[in-house]
Amino acid sequence: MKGLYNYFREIVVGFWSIILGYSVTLNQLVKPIITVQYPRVKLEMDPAYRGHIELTKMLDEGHFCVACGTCVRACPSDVIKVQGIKSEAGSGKTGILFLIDYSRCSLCGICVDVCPVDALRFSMEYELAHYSRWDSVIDLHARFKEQKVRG
Amino acid sequence: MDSSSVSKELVDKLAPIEVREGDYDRTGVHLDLALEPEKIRQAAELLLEAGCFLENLTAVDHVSHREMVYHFNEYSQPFRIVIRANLGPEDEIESIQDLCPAADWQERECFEMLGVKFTGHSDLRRLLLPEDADFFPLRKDFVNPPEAQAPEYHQETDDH
Amino acid sequence: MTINITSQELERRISGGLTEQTFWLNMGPQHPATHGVLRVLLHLDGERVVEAEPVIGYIHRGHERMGETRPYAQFYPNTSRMDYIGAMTYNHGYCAAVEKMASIEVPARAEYIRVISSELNRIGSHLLWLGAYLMDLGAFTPFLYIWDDREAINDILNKVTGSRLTYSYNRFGGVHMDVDDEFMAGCRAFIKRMRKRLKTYDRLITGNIIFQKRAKDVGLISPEQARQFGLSGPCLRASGVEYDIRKKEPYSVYSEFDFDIPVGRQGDTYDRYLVRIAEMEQSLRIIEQALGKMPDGAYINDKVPRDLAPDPGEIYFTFESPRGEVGIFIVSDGTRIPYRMHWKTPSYTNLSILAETVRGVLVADVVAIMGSFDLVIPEIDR
Amino acid sequence: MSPPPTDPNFFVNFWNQASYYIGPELWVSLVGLLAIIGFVTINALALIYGELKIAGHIQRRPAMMEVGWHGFLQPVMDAVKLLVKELTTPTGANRFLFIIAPGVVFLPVLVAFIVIPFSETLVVRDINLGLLLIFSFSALNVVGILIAGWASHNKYSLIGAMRSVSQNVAYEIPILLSAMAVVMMTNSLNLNEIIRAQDKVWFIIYQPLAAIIFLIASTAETNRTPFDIPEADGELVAGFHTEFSGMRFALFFLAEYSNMFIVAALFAVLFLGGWRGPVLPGLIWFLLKVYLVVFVVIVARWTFPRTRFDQLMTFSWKILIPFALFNLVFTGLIIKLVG
Repeated sequence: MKGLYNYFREIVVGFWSIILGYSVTLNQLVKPIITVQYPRVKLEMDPAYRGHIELTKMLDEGHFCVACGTCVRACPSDVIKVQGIKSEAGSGKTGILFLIDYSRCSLCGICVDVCPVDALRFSMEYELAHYSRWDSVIDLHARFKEQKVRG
Repeated sequence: MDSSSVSKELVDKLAPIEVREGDYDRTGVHLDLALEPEKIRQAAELLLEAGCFLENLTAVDHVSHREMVYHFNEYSQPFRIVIRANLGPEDEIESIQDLCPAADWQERECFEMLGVKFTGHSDLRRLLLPEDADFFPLRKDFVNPPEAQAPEYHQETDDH
Repeated sequence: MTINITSQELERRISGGLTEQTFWLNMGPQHPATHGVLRVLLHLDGERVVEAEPVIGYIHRGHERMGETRPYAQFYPNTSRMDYIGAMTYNHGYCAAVEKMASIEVPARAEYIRVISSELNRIGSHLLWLGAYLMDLGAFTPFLYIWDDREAINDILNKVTGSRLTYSYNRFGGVHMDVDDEFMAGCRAFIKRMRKRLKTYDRLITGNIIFQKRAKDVGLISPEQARQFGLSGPCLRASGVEYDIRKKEPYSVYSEFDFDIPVGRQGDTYDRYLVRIAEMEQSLRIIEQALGKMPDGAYINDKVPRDLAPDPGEIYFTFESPRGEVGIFIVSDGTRIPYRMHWKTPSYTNLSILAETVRGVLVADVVAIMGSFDLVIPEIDR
Repeated sequence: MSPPPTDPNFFVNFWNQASYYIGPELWVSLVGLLAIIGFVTINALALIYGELKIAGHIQRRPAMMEVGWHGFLQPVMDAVKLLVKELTTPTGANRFLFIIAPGVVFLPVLVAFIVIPFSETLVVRDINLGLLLIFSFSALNVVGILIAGWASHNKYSLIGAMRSVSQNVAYEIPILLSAMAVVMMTNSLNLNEIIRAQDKVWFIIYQPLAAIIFLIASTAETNRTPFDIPEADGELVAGFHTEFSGMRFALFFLAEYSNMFIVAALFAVLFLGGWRGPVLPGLIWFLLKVYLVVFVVIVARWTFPRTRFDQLMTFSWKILIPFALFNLVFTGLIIKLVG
């Protein structure tokens, strides 16, 4: 008798759960869409977003990098290559080459943390697909100049 | 059985080489026992019977010898007991796989990474590494093979 | 116990035809249900499993070796890559372990921020599990609903961490960036939204007759078995063992919050589902309390040296990731590079019980059971 | 060897003679066949579009939007893509069976369309055994699936095929039993007759239980989620059609969506009064009803998890068939008492 009761109970409860399921999906069916069509519509990146690194700008449109190499040593994945020359003033160096290999970067941000002169910051770049490995090597100085031209 | 009484029994029965009260706030261990490798199995048996579970099993390569480290813990009242044993030159120790299935895969991993041979293990094949691997990558004398080195940074490795 | 034959023999059997009563089926490493590169060899009699053997190691990257060749801070990004779904909890745990080792003070505010972000991450991980599990069972739609909620979590975390998956947000001695009122308001709004959504999931999934039939009494794990195999996390708690590192060995500031450890009754996949759903509710509770109690002050300890070199000694630190208990075993020899680093990850031990659990069940149940363990393959292979 | 026909009127005569023997039915059949092939294709494209759009909106996303207005031409582009794809045959497969399998699955579907009354007059052959013809030919479908799974030389395919066979055997019975209740009320297997019998009340009012059983069982018969265990993408990769590519795969697809249309059409005929309805012409009413049923089936796919194989069998043998039998007996009793 109990078995028979359970048999019918299961049918009724199961049927009701099916109706409930329908109610959820049909309810969602008439609600507005929440996705965006990516290449056509692009979302605003959050200011905190951490893309690959780039050089920060000084007031007089120069960069801060002194090619001390702290970031090179701190980087877990050997992403950074830096070269500098003795600056004309006589004291210290100025960076002339700053290469990053983005494909190996894990975006940990240690380089930004350790930089003694705050020469680095995170960029807002996120579309970084490329065809060759060489394309992932970015010359930050060239990028810096380009940005200056664009203003 | 309470874990403190187990620890007493352990100390009484096995006569450890060294007993240390662990500094829990710094090392996360309540009791630290150094044993002879032959007594490890007996100790594990005692602990498992008392309701402990095997938390972790690994080895440390001290270049001159390998040291086995077992962490046991308890569900009701955390009491972490670490038992350790210095292995001889053959790197052999008795398996505890049949006592505790949790040790099965951990022993296999320990074997392939550090070359510790677990005698009595029913299926001591390599687990994470390729089956034909003939090296022990977590030993201190292991050198990365040249093909495992990352490609030189500024080299142009254009694929097309 | 396990199938004690060589791989060549296995390959021969897999490629063999259907000439015998039983046959070998190769599930994975590319298979819709294995979520990554896990391979399970199934020895089938019709649709019943006679034996099963998981084959792992396809993406073994040697994190332990990496940990032994680079300084503590440089290994830190790796922790996100072990369990990319619960990356924040791994970041948190690793930082807490190293801080404990090197006796670094962490400001209270930083600890609260860490707890909030870890719990948000835990909810995100459980949500992703929910979607993937339902997809294993053949329901595709919940998978996209959970992305909606996960997106809300990611947006909140993105505002402070600047990243959406591998956060690298914690630093030794604190966190990378302070949180603002916008973050707090976002969290509060999320709690409200999530509680409503959990009700929707309840209507859509929990009571559904097909789901119940699929999940109940499948993949039973007794508490004794769970102990033998060293299970942890929701898989252990579903078997009725009340064991949660956050409660039993509280790290960070977890001891200051009031929350329950949800446990299951009989340890089937349905219990694992219920435990995870209940855990999401508990995580919401923790976040709510942490938001209320959030102290002012510094968010990072400035006095942490750049090159950490803890005193010689060793540590075994455990923390609760969304999948269970993670153990970090670090041996220091006093230099800036760890002498030995070992990670005991929960998915690794949880997977080891699979062969035992799936014996005698149907192929469809193998998928359901495997899904209910919440396996993250990079965490298994490390 | 006889010389070739020199009579310039040979072909005309031949045609006249053939028409004499076969009658104007030949014209109807030929035109009907072409119309059916056209309709099957368009129906499948429309259903694919509808299904993807409904799925998308259930999941709060717009689904395809790129080709044509709101992605309207996407199914066409997919069809073109499938047409130009390479036809692969796996090593070790039984080539002959592998090649004919999609045809065996697809052709019975075409036959079933012959007797479906789209409106009172719009039916290719209005035969007396229409219902029986549809049932018998849709049962052939499973032979094709078994051949496909067997010939693929793939264990996943074979498991899928085996599941499909046992599923079809189990679910034919409740379908027939529930349809039989309607047939008992109308005393006819002619679909148009059945519709005519519903001039006052639709049979869904008289036979709600049979309607529900028929809907569930026919969903299972067409291998749709939650009963799609022969395909079961989470377990069996893609089940019996794992190894099929290009047009062969497209034929399985066409068959699936056409089958969906057929069972929905049967449901509309048996329980919703077919082409009956006020104001609008019969064809519109018929299609409206059919696509309403299809909509219910599609939403089910995007709502529920998949049932397990043994539970599916249990469900049929322990719940559907007893209830259908009970319904049949009950109907007979009422007819005897009232009529």
